[in-house]
This record gives sequence, C-alpha cells and structure tokens, in this order.
Amino acid sequence: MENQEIQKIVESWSDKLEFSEEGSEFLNVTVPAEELHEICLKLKDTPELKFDYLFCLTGIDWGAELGVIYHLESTEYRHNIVVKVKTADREDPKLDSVNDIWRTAEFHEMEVFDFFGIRFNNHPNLKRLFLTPDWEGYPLRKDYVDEENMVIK
Amino acid sequence: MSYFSDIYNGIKTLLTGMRVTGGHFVRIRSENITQLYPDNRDTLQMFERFRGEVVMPHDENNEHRCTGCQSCEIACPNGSIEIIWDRQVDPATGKKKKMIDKHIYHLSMCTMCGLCISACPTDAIVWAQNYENAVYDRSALTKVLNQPGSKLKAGIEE
Amino acid sequence: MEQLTNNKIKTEEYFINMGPQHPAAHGVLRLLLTIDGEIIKNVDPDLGYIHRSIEKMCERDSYQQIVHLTDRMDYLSSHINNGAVCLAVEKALQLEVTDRVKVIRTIFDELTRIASHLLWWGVMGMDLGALTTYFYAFRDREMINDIFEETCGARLTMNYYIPGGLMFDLHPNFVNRVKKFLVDIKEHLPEYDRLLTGNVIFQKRTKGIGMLSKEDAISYGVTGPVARGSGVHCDVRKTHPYHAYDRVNFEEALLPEGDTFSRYKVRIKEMWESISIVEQLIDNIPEGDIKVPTKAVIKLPKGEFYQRVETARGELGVYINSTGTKNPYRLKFRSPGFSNLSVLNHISKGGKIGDLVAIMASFDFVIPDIDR
Amino acid sequence: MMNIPLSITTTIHDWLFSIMPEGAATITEWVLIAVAYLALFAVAGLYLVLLERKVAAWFQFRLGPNRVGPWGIFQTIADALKLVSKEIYSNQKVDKFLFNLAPYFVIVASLMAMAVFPFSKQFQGFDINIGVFFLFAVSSIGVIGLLVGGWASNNKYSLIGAMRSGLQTISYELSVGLSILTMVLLTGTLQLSEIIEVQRTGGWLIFQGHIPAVIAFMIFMIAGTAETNRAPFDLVEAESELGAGFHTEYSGMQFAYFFLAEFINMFIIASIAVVLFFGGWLSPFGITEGITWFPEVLWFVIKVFMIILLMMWFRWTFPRLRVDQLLTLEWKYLLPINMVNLVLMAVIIWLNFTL
Repeated sequence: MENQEIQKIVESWSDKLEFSEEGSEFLNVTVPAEELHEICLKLKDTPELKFDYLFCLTGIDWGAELGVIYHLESTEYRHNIVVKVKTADREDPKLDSVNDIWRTAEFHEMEVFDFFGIRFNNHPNLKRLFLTPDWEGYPLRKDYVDEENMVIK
Repeated sequence: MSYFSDIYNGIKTLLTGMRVTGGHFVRIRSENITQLYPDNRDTLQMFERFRGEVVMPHDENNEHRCTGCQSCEIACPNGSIEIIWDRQVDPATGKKKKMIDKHIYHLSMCTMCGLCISACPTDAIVWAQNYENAVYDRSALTKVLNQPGSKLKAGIEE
Repeated sequence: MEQLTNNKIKTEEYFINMGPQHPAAHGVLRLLLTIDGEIIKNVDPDLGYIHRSIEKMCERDSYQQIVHLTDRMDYLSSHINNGAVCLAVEKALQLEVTDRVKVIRTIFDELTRIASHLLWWGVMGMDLGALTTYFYAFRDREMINDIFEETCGARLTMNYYIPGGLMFDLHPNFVNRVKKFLVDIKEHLPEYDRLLTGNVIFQKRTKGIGMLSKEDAISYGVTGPVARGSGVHCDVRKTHPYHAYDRVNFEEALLPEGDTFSRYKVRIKEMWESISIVEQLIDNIPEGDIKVPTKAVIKLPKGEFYQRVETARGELGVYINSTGTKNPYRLKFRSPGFSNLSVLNHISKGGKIGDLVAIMASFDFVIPDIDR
Repeated sequence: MMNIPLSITTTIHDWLFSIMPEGAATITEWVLIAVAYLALFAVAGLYLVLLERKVAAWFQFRLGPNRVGPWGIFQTIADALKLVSKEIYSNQKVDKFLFNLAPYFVIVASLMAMAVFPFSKQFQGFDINIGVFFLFAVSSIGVIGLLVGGWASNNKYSLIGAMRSGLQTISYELSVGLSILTMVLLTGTLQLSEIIEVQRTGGWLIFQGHIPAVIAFMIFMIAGTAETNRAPFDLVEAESELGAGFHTEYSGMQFAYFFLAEFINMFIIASIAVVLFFGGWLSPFGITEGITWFPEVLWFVIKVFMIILLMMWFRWTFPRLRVDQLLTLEWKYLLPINMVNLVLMAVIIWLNFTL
C-alpha cells in the first residue's frame, strides 16, 4: 500500500497526528503520548494495514524532549510506517508500553529505559537490562556526563 | 512394529556417524591440520596484507615519507596515533615548515581498522606482518614510528 | 488423589545462574533460571556483561570510523555489519556504488554467512555433546578465514567495506581460493549431514523441542534462520534486496515446523544457498572501480535513514538520525540477537536444562551482538 | 618353564618367607601386592587419559599432546604432577567431611574391582568363586562417591549432576547385570578363571552363544558406557549443561581421583567384556597356546584396548542424550530386549544350539 493511502486511513483516527515524509524513506507519524497505545493497536489490528512486525524501537533524545521511534512493517503487505512519540518531561518521562501489541517491545523498552530513563506504563519487568541496577544517570541522553569513562574527541 | 524399525534405524544412523569419524581417524596422517606453532616460526608466512601493526618504512638514508599532516591522527577512531610536530627550518629551502618530531603509535589501543593507512596521502605508514605482539610491559606497546635522526624524504610534499 | 496432593514431600523451585561464565552461554550471557528439578519454569536474561556502548561511541565518531565498530558487534558476520552502515551512509548520500563493488560485497557477505553457519554447526554439535563437530567445522571455516585474510588482512574484524566502496581491491588469488573452497565444502557438507543430522540421538534431542509458532515469531520480532524455521518469510535479501541480491537466483530456506531441528535444517540449507550464490557470481565479477570517491569528512544530509541487511543471525537494522553534521545525532543498531533473545523465555519454559542448551544452540547467539 | 611374571613373584615369595616369620611375611606380601596394583592402576589410568586425548585428536584432525616427551608420552604424568602440587581448594559452605570422603569412595571402588581380574592364568590377585558378582557389586559402589561429592559440594550444578548420576547408575545397573547373567547362563560359573577355561575348549563366548551373545554384548557396551558416565551418557558432567557436574568444586588431587576413576572404570568395563565375551587372556585361535614364554597378559591388554577404543569412538562421535531419553532407552528398549535375550539364551542352551 502506498504511503498516501496509509496516511488517509490513519488520519481518520485522530486529529492530533502529524505526518511527514521529509528526509526519510518511510511515512512518519508523530503521535501524542496519550494516544500512543490506541493508535498502535489500531495500526496492528486494521485489516488493510496489519502492521504486525515492530522491527526497530529506538529511544532518542531530541534535546528538549525525549522520545521513542517505532519502525513498523506488515509482513503481509510489506509496507512500512514510522511512529514517533515524544514526552517533554525529562525528570520522570512516562510513556505507554506497547509490549502487549508487539511482544518484542518488552526487551526494546527495557533497553530504552536503561539508556534514556523513559518509564513505560504496564511493562511487566522494567529493569536495567545492560547497566547495573545502581547505575546513575541515563547514558544515551545528550546531557549525560561521565568524565571517567567518556572520551570526547 | 515401529518399535523395531526405530531400533534398526537408530543403530544404522549411529553406525553411519561412526563411519565418518572412523574414516578420519584412520586417515589422520594426511588430514591433520595442526600447525606446530612455535616450531614452524621460520617457515610461517603471513599474508602480505595481514594487519599486524602499523610501521613507518625508512629507506637506506634514514628518510621517511611522513609530512606530519596528521590525517592519520584524525582518522584514527581510538586515538592510538599521536603526532608531535614542530615548525623547523628546512635546510634545503630555508623556509620554515611542519616536520614531525615523533610519530607515536599506541599498539595497545589499536583496533587494526586500517583507516590511518588509507587516510595517509603520502603512503608514509604501512602494515607490517608481525604477529607476535605480546610483551611483558604495556609501555612496550607504545612505539615511536619514526627512527631517531630520520628526516623527510625530499620531494614528498609536492 | 487427595493423598497425593497432601503428602509430606515438598518440592521447591530454585534459582540457578546459568552464566556469565558457562560453557553453553557462548560468551557472557547470564540467564537466571527458575528450575523445578530439571524442568525450567522461567528464564530471565541479564545482559550487559560485554556492553561497550557502541551507540554512544557512534555519536562521537565520523561515519568512516563507525564502520569498524560494527565489526565488534556480531563478530561472526562482520562483513555484513560493515555493509549495513556503508549502505545506510550511501543511501543518505545518494551514492551509487559500482557493480564490481556490489558483486564483491555480495560474495563476501555470503562467504561470511557460510563461515558463521559453519561455526554455529560446530558449536551446536558441541553443545549437544558431540565434540568432534567443532573441529570439522573449523577446518572449513579456516579456509574462509584464509580467503578473508588474504584480501582484507584480517580474520575476524575485517573493516573492509567503506562508505562508497571497498578499502582495497581483491587479491589476485581470491577467485582461485574461493573456487577451491567451494569444491571442498561441497564435499564436506554431506559428510556433516551423515555425522550429525541423521544421528538418532541428535534428532531426538532437537525434534519437537522449543516450538515457536509463526505468530509468536513475528510478534517477538524474531528474524533470520530462527524465524524461517517457523515459516516466516523474512529474508531481507528477498524482501528488501541490497548489494547484488536482486540479480542472483536463490531460494529462501523456509520450514514450517518451528522446532529446534527445523532451525537446524534452515541453516544447513542456507549454507547450500550461499554456496550457490557465490558460484553464480564468482566467475563474472565485473570490472570497475572499487570505490566511489567521497569527501574525507562525510557529512550526511539532515534526515533519518534506515538500512536493513540480513546477517547470519537475522535482520540487522541501522537507524541513523542526522542533523547534517559529521557525526550522527543518534545511531541505533537493531541487532538480530537482541530480539531473538526475547523469545527464549517463551519457548524454553517447561523444557529440561538439556533442552534449553539445545534451543540456545539453535538460536546461535553472539553475545556482543546482543549487548552492543 | 614358568611364566616370567610368575617366576619373579615366586622368587620374591620365597625370599620374603626366608627372611621373616610367616605372619610378617604374609602381611608384607599383601602390602607389596597392594602397592603393585596401585602403581599399576595409577599408570594405567594416566596412560588411558593420554590415549583418550590422542584418540580424540585423531578423530578431530589434530595431533594431540606432543610437547612433553616424544609424542607427548609424559604429558599426563606432567599433568598428574601439576595436580598433586595444586592446592586442594573448596568453598566455605561445603560439608567438609563428606566433601573430602567422596573422591576416596570413587577411587577405592574402582581399585577394589581390579583385584579379581584374571590378567593371565597366574596373574590374578584374588580368584573368588563369585568373581563376576563381586566385580559387579564393587563397581557400583562408586556412584555413592559421586552422590556424596555432589551433595557435599553445596553447589546446585553439582547436585543436579549427582542426582543424575544416581538415577543413571541405578537404571543401567540392571542392564549390565542382565547381560552378564545371560553370559553366565552359558558358562555355568561365576568364577572368572573358570569362565575363561570354558572358552579355551569351546571358543570365545561371543561365538559360542552367537545371536543372544552378540545382543548381550551390544547391550553390555551401551549400558557399560552409561555405567562409566561417558559420552553419550555423560549427563553427570555434561559440560555444556552443568559446567562440570558433580566435580565442579573439586580441585587438585581430589579432582584427579574422580578423573582417574572414570578411566579405571572404563578399564573395568572393558575387562569384564573381554572376560565374558572375548576369552580373557586366551589368544585368538590359540595361536600362542604352545609358546610358554609368551606373556598371555598381552592378549588381555590388547583386547581391553580394543574395547576401550570402541568406547572412545562412541564418545567422540555421538551427541549426549537428554535425561528422560536416557531412562527411555533403558526401561523401554534395553531392559525388555535383555529379558527376551535371556530367555532366548536359555532356550538355545536347552536345545543345545550353541556353537
């Protein structure tokens, strides 16, 4: 399915979505944090879309806000969409977990929590996966400083 | 009935496997792949492109090709190359120009990625095929690549 | 029945740490197992024992330098990892590499895949107790390593692909060596089948163990031979062709059973397919340049770039978020091992310790790839 | 003319009794015999380890040990010296008494079994009339050592290994016993020397008993491999599952005892097989029958090595079984076949169909 058709379907679900194709090969849709779970569920369950394969889940620090990028693909139709979600709260960022929609998100969300400190609601086992439990700070954030271990060139 | 055919097939597959290993067992003289390493040092030849360590070749007049442009230092991802350079008067032309004082190479930090060598515009550094890099003291892995008293070969900078 | 449930013998579940130092962990994977006798109740992976923050390092490195970091992720398919970053950068720069580069990259990718699968085959046998397989596989892998060493100068961490092409041209011996290797491997693979695949103990150990359904495989984001063993059509070489895969004939190895044995068969079949791909390309490597000149400092345009490749373990994704500078703003590696690991708990529950070892062997984990 | 080993022992015997009172001489003789046996089996164990490493290497395109001495023949001796000099280390929470006791259980059980073997006509420590029975009983004591060691180590991996060893030995004891019983049916005696005498006239038992004897031999080899905890039945150690199983926590000489015991057990199983199926020290077709100076013990050793080679071949070819498959194999396959085989053997003897 072409990007325009996908956009047409998704647009009808909510009026708070922002679409963009600039600087990317995929259709990007920015979703407000409170609608994330609902939109994701629809993306998977709508028979024409069937985005059943979450192939990449990236945490990102945009400077002012933290966010997560979901790369979705349909294994049946082979079309893609990129869902972006942002949260402005850097102290205690919270987003909804999508691990009940795509099970692979369980581990990827743990990774995002570990590196960006984004807490996911309804996540079954949110723990520091790579770093030690008492690690201070979230290393992939842009404002993270560690004078001992980081070599800045 | 499948009980007996299971036994039969099981024994058959086991014997097939034993034939494979047994075949290699009796042919061990021609098939063995062991290299008797410290004994074959004299004959052991590495491939010509093998990345052992970075060296700076010098010719018979103790001249190298490094202009001190620092391309390798910038290209290195790990900071394993440090160039200490100086502006000195070139005796041939009488002008001041950039000359290397020390080309320091930390083998201990090197990941053998080869970016420095492809970055070098004058082919001053190349790979050596030396594979025995174990030393007793870490400081021995910090090497100065240009030999003492060496100078830049004439005509490289153009 | 009443008496049975009320009897005095109490059993208790207990924890054991499988790893980080464990022969079956293939590195430093730590699994917290909850066990009832020999039956596995829960598997909780604990990672990070070889985490080197490659993604953070990428944010400070230039694009040429990033390539060599990917060698250290999945070290068994380092060429393919290099290719992923190079392709992403080339896609961003809209750089079209020459045909020669494409074909050479394809050959190297496939040789890497054979080498990786050979090592996996040896380790699979070893995990199940047949130690001899390891040496048989290494004998052949050694030939591939020699091929690589002659051309690239390295055996494991290659860094041979660079954005825009290849670091240097093929060695003159390359074609002959590959042809000789192809003859040898075609002799040896059937022997491997006789030794291990047919073995009744091996089949009993793997058939029906670790069942993974197609739906679960997709939902858990499982890719590579593991997913194809469950019948998921997910070969990136087919779905999103890159390099020269669109001009070679090969079959995607798909088996519907979804057990450990079908994953095993998929990998064996992939080796044959890789051999056939190399055979198709080795005789007609086109002439041409080996690199398209790029600037010394590569600056990517502003935007987001995503490149997927098929490594020996599954789909590797490289996500580059660029703000137009010489370093990526954010670079994410979607590593196949990490997603595959997430399904381990789901499929090994209820099995025995021996089953868990067999399942892990069939997943072919490379821990640096999971930890990054 | 007497056999050379025997003439030496006779000389020593006479000499001892000439310089000492009778009681002291007897005790000295016992001690000497014990020391001789101990030394013999330490050396045999060590060289079996070397053989195993060499054979494994040859199965795997390698050369094997080749650094210490010519062709590496002193390699295992060097290893043993290293192990002797190592600290015996245990973690804090082990049950000290049991932990230290376990290796001796294992090694003593193995050595005791050695006493009754008829290496040649004269070279036999102790020829009791229930020889087979004794062998069988003593060789299964070893498992207590494994259980105790695994339990006392206070390590979950060791415990799993120990439990597996218990279950494995108890199951496979049956098959070993029944297959021995099948052969005893043919010989009509339990005394090892007599079992060999039976074969001197009637041919080796595996030919005498033909079909049931061959089946019994196969079952004996499978069950015997399982008894010694060797691959494909090495669930007790199962290095890819349990690390090192029951001896994870052992170090130094205590570990070496477990290790040697495994190889001596292999020697025992092979020896039983040789005595019961291949005529013990008898030469094939009686080719050295008339040559009095020929050391008959050589035939025994050659045959034992052939059987050991077979067991090593198993080990370096097959994958390991899973714990439930191990039991399935025993209770669903080996045991019923063995029972039927026993009846078959009885029928054959009854109808006088033996060769």
